Amino acid sequence: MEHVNLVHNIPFFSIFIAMFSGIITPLVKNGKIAHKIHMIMVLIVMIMSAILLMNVVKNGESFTFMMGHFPAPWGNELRAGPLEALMALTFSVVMFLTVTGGIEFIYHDVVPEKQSFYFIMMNAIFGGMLSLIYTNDIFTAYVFIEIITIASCALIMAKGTAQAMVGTTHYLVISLLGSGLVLLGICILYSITGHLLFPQIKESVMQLFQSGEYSFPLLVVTGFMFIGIAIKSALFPFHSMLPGAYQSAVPTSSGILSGLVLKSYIILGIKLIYSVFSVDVMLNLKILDILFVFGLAGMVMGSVYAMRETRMKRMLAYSSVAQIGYIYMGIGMASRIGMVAACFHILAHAVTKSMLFLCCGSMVETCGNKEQIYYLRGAGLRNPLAGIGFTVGALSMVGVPLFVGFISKLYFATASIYAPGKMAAVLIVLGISMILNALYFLPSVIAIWTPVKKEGEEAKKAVISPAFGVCIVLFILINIGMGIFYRPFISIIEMGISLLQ
Amino acid sequence: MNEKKTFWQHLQAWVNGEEAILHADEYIKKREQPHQKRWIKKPNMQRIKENKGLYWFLCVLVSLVFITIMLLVVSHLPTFGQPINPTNNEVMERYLEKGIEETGAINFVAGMILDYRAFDTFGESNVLFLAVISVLILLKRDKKNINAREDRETEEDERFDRSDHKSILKIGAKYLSPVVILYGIYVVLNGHLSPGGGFSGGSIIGAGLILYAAANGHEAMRRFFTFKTFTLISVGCLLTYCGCKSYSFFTGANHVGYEIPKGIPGNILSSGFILPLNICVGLIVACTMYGFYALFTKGDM
Amino acid sequence: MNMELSTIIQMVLVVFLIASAIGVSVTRNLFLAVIVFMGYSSIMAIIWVFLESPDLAITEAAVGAGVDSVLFFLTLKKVHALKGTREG
Amino acid sequence: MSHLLINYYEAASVILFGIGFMNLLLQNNLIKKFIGLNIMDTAVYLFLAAKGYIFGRVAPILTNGVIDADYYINPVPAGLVLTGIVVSVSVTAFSLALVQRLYKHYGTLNMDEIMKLSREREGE
Repeated sequence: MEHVNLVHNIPFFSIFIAMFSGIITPLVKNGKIAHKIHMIMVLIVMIMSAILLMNVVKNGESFTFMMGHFPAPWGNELRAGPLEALMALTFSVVMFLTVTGGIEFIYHDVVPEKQSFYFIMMNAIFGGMLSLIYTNDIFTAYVFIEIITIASCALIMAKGTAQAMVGTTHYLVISLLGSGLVLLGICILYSITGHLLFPQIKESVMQLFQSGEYSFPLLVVTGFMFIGIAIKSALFPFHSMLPGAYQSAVPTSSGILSGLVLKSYIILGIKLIYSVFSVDVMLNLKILDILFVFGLAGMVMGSVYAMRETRMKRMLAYSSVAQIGYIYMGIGMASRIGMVAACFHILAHAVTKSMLFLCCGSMVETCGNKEQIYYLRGAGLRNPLAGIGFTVGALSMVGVPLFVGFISKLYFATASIYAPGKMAAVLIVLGISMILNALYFLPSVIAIWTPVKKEGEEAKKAVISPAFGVCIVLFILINIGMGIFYRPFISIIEMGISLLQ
Repeated sequence: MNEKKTFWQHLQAWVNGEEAILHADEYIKKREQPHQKRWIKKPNMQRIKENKGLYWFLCVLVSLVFITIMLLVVSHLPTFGQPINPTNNEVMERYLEKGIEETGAINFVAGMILDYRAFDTFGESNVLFLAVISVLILLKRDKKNINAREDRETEEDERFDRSDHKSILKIGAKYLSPVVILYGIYVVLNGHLSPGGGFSGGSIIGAGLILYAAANGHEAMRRFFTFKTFTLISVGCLLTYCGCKSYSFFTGANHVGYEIPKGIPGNILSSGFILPLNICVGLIVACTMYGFYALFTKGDM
Repeated sequence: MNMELSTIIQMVLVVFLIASAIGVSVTRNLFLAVIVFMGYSSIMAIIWVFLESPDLAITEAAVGAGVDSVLFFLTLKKVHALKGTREG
Repeated sequence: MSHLLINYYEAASVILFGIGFMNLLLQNNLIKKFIGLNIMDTAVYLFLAAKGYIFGRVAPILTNGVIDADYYINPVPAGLVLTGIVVSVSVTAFSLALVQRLYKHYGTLNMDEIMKLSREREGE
């Protein structure tokens, strides 16, 4: 009997614990117990991911894990390295804080007998995201993409209002379009390479690329898969599903969907770039340039849409579109440092946007469920913690120093120096986008801190639950902490990307 | 332009600290105006959709371009049905040549999806489980999902179920549904020996249950199949599945533990975990299919 | 070009498949659309027998032509799109 | 062009995918939208299944005791398609349930009308 390396089992354990807790949840009828199960599960995964992260960083290694008795081209595989472990850790932290902080919204918006079902979806979506992070097999990725699609639709419509149903339908149709394209891409890729696992496909793709055989199918395949992933992660021209869905969903769901789910598809995309198609092929096929252009367009257009919006949740949704644009711009720069900036921005946006949605939900609740920014005037004074959280998030998104959003923008600007021919575009659009960000975030920040006097109605203080308070404080601390001590994150991401190649 | 100017003025105003409270109302109103103008100015999806002809033209164009590109791709793809194609490589050879020895299943497809690539299949049964839970969230009656008209219709349906109006269906179902269910069970149990397996057999069993329920009404069904049975069977089977697969993944990856006896290929009791897994999948699928039917007709189980 | 009989049959089936897909798209009657879609699934099952994949054929026949259609019909009934069941 | 005639399954599946795609985009009626989605999915499965076929070989189930890779067709696509069919039936059931729920709230199946009604209600 050989020595069992338990650390290498962590990816497998994380996925199976998440799935397992999803499966057993229907046995409990009570939403509170279901929440406890979920919380324990996420905590376990968080601890395990931290251990995994420490180990892989210490050893500077990445490893594959065989799912079953059969080695690579025959069986499924998982793969973990510093980047994957860091993402898993961040996702579990954000998941834990968002769900714990937003638990009151769930109890309030979801009917009691369906709360346990809501947590099944949470567990499943978490398992699905972990699988997308760790997977090393393209068809497994497709299956888990579908799991995430169904679960995220369920999270949106769990509120049960008519508006939520419309939002879900829109979201469902567009995401299914995306998964259809990904599936078609997988099929053509299989038919020209004959493999389903990343390393083997990469080998065949390199051979095909060098020999020039099947060059047109290869181009189309790459295009389809990245269009599919772009649709699923709401890159600019495909963003129309986001505002309706996020506006009508429970704030907790919106936070998870915007902060984490969109990012999990992008992480899959990054893995595909490095471990399947390789940067050289992608550059040669000009796919990265196209992503770069759409990223730039998204940065500007998302902000422009957000400026026109008067409802806060929709504004946040459009702001997500802009931030997704930043990430794609970083990916499109095709340099190592651009990719590092993109990965760091994934973390930054996950940490910030979830907090923004929670605070926004809390303030909307304080002001009698009116979403227009106009009605939210003075919300920050009546609900100070949510107001502070929103302000911190907004400043971070605008890119004020000390907050995490600043670091990623700094790195984007630095990366542009290493991207010949793209530098001017990056710097100009980055500047425009930051001004636009400030233009739509700052008025709403000022609005929520503006005292408002209304006759006949006294401004009552909001009652916030201790869980919400603790989570928002933690979010703020993480935000500032990552904004000041960003070095270790950058070095882990750099190590992870170099190991991914 | 006008909009931009006012925006700039307001920007100046609040930088100087004069504004934000006083004119906020007007400011919001002014921001709402371009919101309505937007439909005209921008090539918005909604605007195009209202203009039917253009929208049709665009969609047909996109689809035709798509089809053309794809036909070009197909003309570059490997020739249909040739043994030298890239798909027919060492992966397939091992599945076919060592499959029986390594999995014990005569049906290579069953061996492949339940042993070699079992993680995908685990995900797939989770998709099914999630779908039924989502349908449950959507359609189960609660205080946000109540409609007087629908209640009336359900009541009418139940009265119709109790009456003798559908004697042909009843007699047909009486003789047919046991046969259908029996065939489904056969397909499930022979999943590793013949075409079929957990999923197709489960759907057939589910179809038999649906037939029985359609003929005899939900009351008859509820005598032996309630929401509780459904939960217990689905969760139990998925847990068994999860347990079996975790065991084989863990032992496989770490090279520890006992090998599951494969039995003699061709026997019913052979091929390790594949038979129990097929039974689990079959039960899950049967319950799920019937669950879909019950939720779609009655909004309850 | 001399072709075997089975190739011709398969080509005819494929043509039927495309025809029924177009039929589903152009018909205005939802009931008809679902019926044609059932036919589409059955043809697909036959094609999979020709492609030597009996597993898929059984599954598609049970799911595409069976359960899927039941779900579609139940939905049509619920949304009052079926004639003779209940007035809308 | 003659290559397309030889690869007629792939060509047909691509056309079907296009038809399904068009339905998903064009149809206003939700039920037909989701039928289009189903057509799109099955088209991909047809493509994949055609990839596994090899002339003159038999289905991947042990026949006559022959254990030889040159005797059977490729079992991998069949397995993938099986998984795919399950996924697509789950998605279909989910989307139809959504259609029922939408009808309950808005009394119509037309997506444009639903969007219009939803905007009007939101404006109130």
